[in-house]
Amino acid sequence: MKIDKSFYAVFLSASIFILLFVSLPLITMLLNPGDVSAAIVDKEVIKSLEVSLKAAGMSTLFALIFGVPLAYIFARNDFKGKGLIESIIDIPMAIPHSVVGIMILSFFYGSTIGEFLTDAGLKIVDNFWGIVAVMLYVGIPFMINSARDGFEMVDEELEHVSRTLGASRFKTFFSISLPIIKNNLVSGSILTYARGLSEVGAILIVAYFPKTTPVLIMDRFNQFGLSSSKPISVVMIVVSILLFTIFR
Amino acid sequence: MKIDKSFYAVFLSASIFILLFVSLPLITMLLNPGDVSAAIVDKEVIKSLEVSLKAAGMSTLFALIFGVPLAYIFARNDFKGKGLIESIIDIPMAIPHSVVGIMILSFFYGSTIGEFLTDAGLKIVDNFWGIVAVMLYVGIPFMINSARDGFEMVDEELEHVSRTLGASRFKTFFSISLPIIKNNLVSGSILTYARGLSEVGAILIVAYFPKTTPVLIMDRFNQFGLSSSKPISVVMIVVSILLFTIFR
Amino acid sequence: MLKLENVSKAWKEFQLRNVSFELNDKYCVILGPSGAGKSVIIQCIAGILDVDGGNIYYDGEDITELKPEYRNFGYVPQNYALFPNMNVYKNIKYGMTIRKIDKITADKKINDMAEFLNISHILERTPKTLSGGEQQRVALARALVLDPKLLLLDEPTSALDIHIKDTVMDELKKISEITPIIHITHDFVEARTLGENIAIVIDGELNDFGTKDIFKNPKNERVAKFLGYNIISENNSKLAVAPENVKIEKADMITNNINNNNNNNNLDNPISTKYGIVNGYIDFGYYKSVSISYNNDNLKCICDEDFEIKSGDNVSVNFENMINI
Amino acid sequence: MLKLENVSKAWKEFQLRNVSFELNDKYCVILGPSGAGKSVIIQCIAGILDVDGGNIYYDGEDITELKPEYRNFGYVPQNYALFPNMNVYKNIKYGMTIRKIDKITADKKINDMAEFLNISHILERTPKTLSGGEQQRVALARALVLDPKLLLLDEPTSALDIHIKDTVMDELKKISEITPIIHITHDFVEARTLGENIAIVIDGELNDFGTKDIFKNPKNERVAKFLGYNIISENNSKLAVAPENVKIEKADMITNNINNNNNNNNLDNPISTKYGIVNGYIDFGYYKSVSISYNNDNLKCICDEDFEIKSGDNVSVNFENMINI
Repeated sequence: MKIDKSFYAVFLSASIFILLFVSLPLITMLLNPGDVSAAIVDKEVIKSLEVSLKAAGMSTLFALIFGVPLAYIFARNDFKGKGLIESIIDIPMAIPHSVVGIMILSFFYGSTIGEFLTDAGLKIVDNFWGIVAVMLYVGIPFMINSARDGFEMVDEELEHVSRTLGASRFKTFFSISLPIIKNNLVSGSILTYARGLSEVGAILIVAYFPKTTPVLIMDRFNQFGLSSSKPISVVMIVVSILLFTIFR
Repeated sequence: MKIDKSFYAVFLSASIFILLFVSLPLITMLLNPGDVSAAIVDKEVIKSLEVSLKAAGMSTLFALIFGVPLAYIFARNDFKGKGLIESIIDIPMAIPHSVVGIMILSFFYGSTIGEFLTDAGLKIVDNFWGIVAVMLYVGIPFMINSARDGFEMVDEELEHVSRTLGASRFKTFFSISLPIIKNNLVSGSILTYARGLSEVGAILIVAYFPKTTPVLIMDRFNQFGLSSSKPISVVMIVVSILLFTIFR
Repeated sequence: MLKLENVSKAWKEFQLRNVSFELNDKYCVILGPSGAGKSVIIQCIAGILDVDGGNIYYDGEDITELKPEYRNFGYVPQNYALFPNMNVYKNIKYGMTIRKIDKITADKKINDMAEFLNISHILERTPKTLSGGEQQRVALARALVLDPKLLLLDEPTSALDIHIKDTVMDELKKISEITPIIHITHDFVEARTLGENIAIVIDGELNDFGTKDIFKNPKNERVAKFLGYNIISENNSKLAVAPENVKIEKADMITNNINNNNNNNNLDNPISTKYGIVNGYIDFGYYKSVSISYNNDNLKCICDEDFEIKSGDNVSVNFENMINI
Repeated sequence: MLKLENVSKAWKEFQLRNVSFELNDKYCVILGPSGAGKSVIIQCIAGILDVDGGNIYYDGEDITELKPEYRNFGYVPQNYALFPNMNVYKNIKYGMTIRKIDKITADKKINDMAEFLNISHILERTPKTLSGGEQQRVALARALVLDPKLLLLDEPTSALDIHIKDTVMDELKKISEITPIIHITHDFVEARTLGENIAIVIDGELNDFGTKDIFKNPKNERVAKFLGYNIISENNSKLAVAPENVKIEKADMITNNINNNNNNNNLDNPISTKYGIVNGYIDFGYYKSVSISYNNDNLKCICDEDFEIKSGDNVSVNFENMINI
């Protein structure tokens, strides 16, 4: 289209404003990181990073195993109540993080099923698996939505042809459907992982210990103020951005 | 396709597991809400809801005004570094919530621009506008991505024809492009609003006061334990789900 | 060979009702307008769709309940559906990999088939780099290496460039000498060129079944309409006339008479000369298709390329070879 | 009226090079294969695309830099681009709303135009409920109510059902009596039926410009190929022969001679009878298009519907009306 100066002037101004709003805090942070060298040898920081990365990885794995089949059912089947079930899956995105924590805690300490699970040895309070549960809860919608979008774009005829060529449903799913949506699975995993890694509110309630890095940052901020939490934050930013960049 | 029992057995099991995982904590909560009637007359609760809803609304409005033009530029233009800028916009989703808080705080109290803004009267610490800033920061990617997806699906020929019929670029944008992506704007707004409303970690750091409901829930949990935070959580769940349902 | 008995199926907006026919191993074309349910028939035969009622037999055996993976019917959908995550070689090998056929046998089969279909040079390419015609050959090869009992083709030329259609049809004819083919299409040209048996399906029902002659002798009004015949009501009976059997001549000389209703009526009946007015025409190069207003109806007729005509012209109309329907 | 002078534009994968022509107010068809850059030309004329070089004049005035909203050229894209957020009435009114034309005048214009294009009954409907033909009329109405200086049509019939093409073409002809039309298409039939001026654009270049006669007399090899002519090399010169000018006859009687190379050579040269082998054919109903192997080349020829032929047949080949290119 013809370049129209006033149109672009207005649109560019708004765009530049929002870009600065998002990037300036990040740039400021990276330019004044504080004593990062001390942070990266701080044992508590290292331990917290280990917990964070492992728990987020575990929750992403669970999301893949349990979320992808549901995504496939959403993409391939129409049934009564499908809309309702799809909204239920989106609920974790709508509920405040502290409420998610309260809900998970209440479930394990206030329902028959929850108490049964606790008695069976599934401890969540101040436990690694509590962190995983929270991360899975807040991250699962991202995985399911990504995978569903992927499956919806896979031409069903590919699956039909695969079957006429002699492949069972399972074989077709693993040889055709899954490999084709590889990119969606990767981006769903990144989103789920990032969502888990970034969570603070619900984790503060369910499992303050073992401390994840975001919890540790919160902790240091409360105890020692801004300057002592900045270096760890910078480490965390670098880790997050690296993970994002590598997997994209 | 032919029904294949073992295939569906496996897929349904996984799906049911994840559905129960998401819905059981919610159901448990709603079935054992505690003393909700006391919570809904609690002045602190009412005040916090007011703060939460208003701040989330304000941040959504800003996201619309400043995010939609950028989304339009993303959808209609190809330029060098577009991929990089698109990733920058996604960064708020990747960074842990407590780090977001630290970043925003550091920006206002550690950069020239930030100090200039503070001197100019833009206070954020323990201030309503601090909450809005945090909510906008964490919510903006949702608005931009929704709007961009919408604009990308609008046939450019519609805009071309509008111009040959005598409409300027501005007129075309407001009469054709925007109305057509109405649904994307609504869903982008819902996501941005929900993301803002649910934030805890960053708000705890930037603006503990005035307390938003999620912060109040956290507060009550820390001071009085699970049972006293449950009723407020139930109120918050109902509010969140109602907002989601009404606007969908 | 293949026999459908009262097959019914409701699927999305399509409704198939009591379709029965039996095929021998001639080249069989199922012809019908878009949306007639042709794809539903072929997917029921392939086993991809469950039938709601009726039975499908192959060589006398009831295969209605058999899963598609046990039927060994080759299926080539309209868009060819090549697996985008595999190169051409692996696409063709897919069925043999599942059957755990050893590499040497598989390689030999693939190479023979690739040579037969002239795709040896593209075995390493990925599907998205192929032209439509190449994609089709790969899809055919993928089905044929399994020696299917039957090859099911869904609109095989609709995604192809017009220039290669004749080559493709010729290839399909050759393949039909190895494997029986059921080919669905909405295209009369394909049906005429390839069909030894032709089934006409309209609105989910089988309307006619036979050889090419069914084009010359439409069985009922529906078929006649679908085949582009003009339907004329005369003396309480309905007649079908093919466009090439409507003969027109310019009637400039009698224009004045036509415009004068009295005279027109006088002229029209006794000496049975009929008149019409040209609505428009399409110049196809080798012939013109002219649309004529005649007795409040719209007639199509075919005339010579050189026949000079324009909208609004008056023409005399004569019918040859009228068929009672 | 409209004049393009050395217009060049690179846009996505298309490259337009130094296109110049001048139009009078006859029905003008720009004909070319898909991907030739035809849409780029029309979008440059509409002002939607900026030209990289060259100038566009309208009635002597240089409009190269004029924004599209000030040109008042009607533009109807291939998919009609009706505004989905407005009903038909509001779609047609859009341009008048922008021009702030009062409601009474606007209503009258819309009603007149709706009657002319036979869409009065659908004014309250939304675009997505309309058939392709209805959508097209609405798009035409939307452009025409503004009394455009020029109407630009991008492949106007490509999205339409074959059965209504003749009616549509007739309507376009009528519209061209009110408003000059530039119509781009890849379809020879449309160009033949409608074009008073025809421009042939191949690979972003103007290859020929003139009346219908350019079909009978291709200017160069590129045009001849595009128009489907057979290109034959003989005595170091290239000749173009239209498919209908390749005459074939069955040569069963001399098959043995042909298979015998010695005799064949003897036969071939002295008495100048030429032979070919049938590769395949398409039966179009009114005629057959036959593809023949001849001197390692592939010839297309057109023959009678009744001419019985099959792949592998030997035929004698004769050329009429050969054109030097």
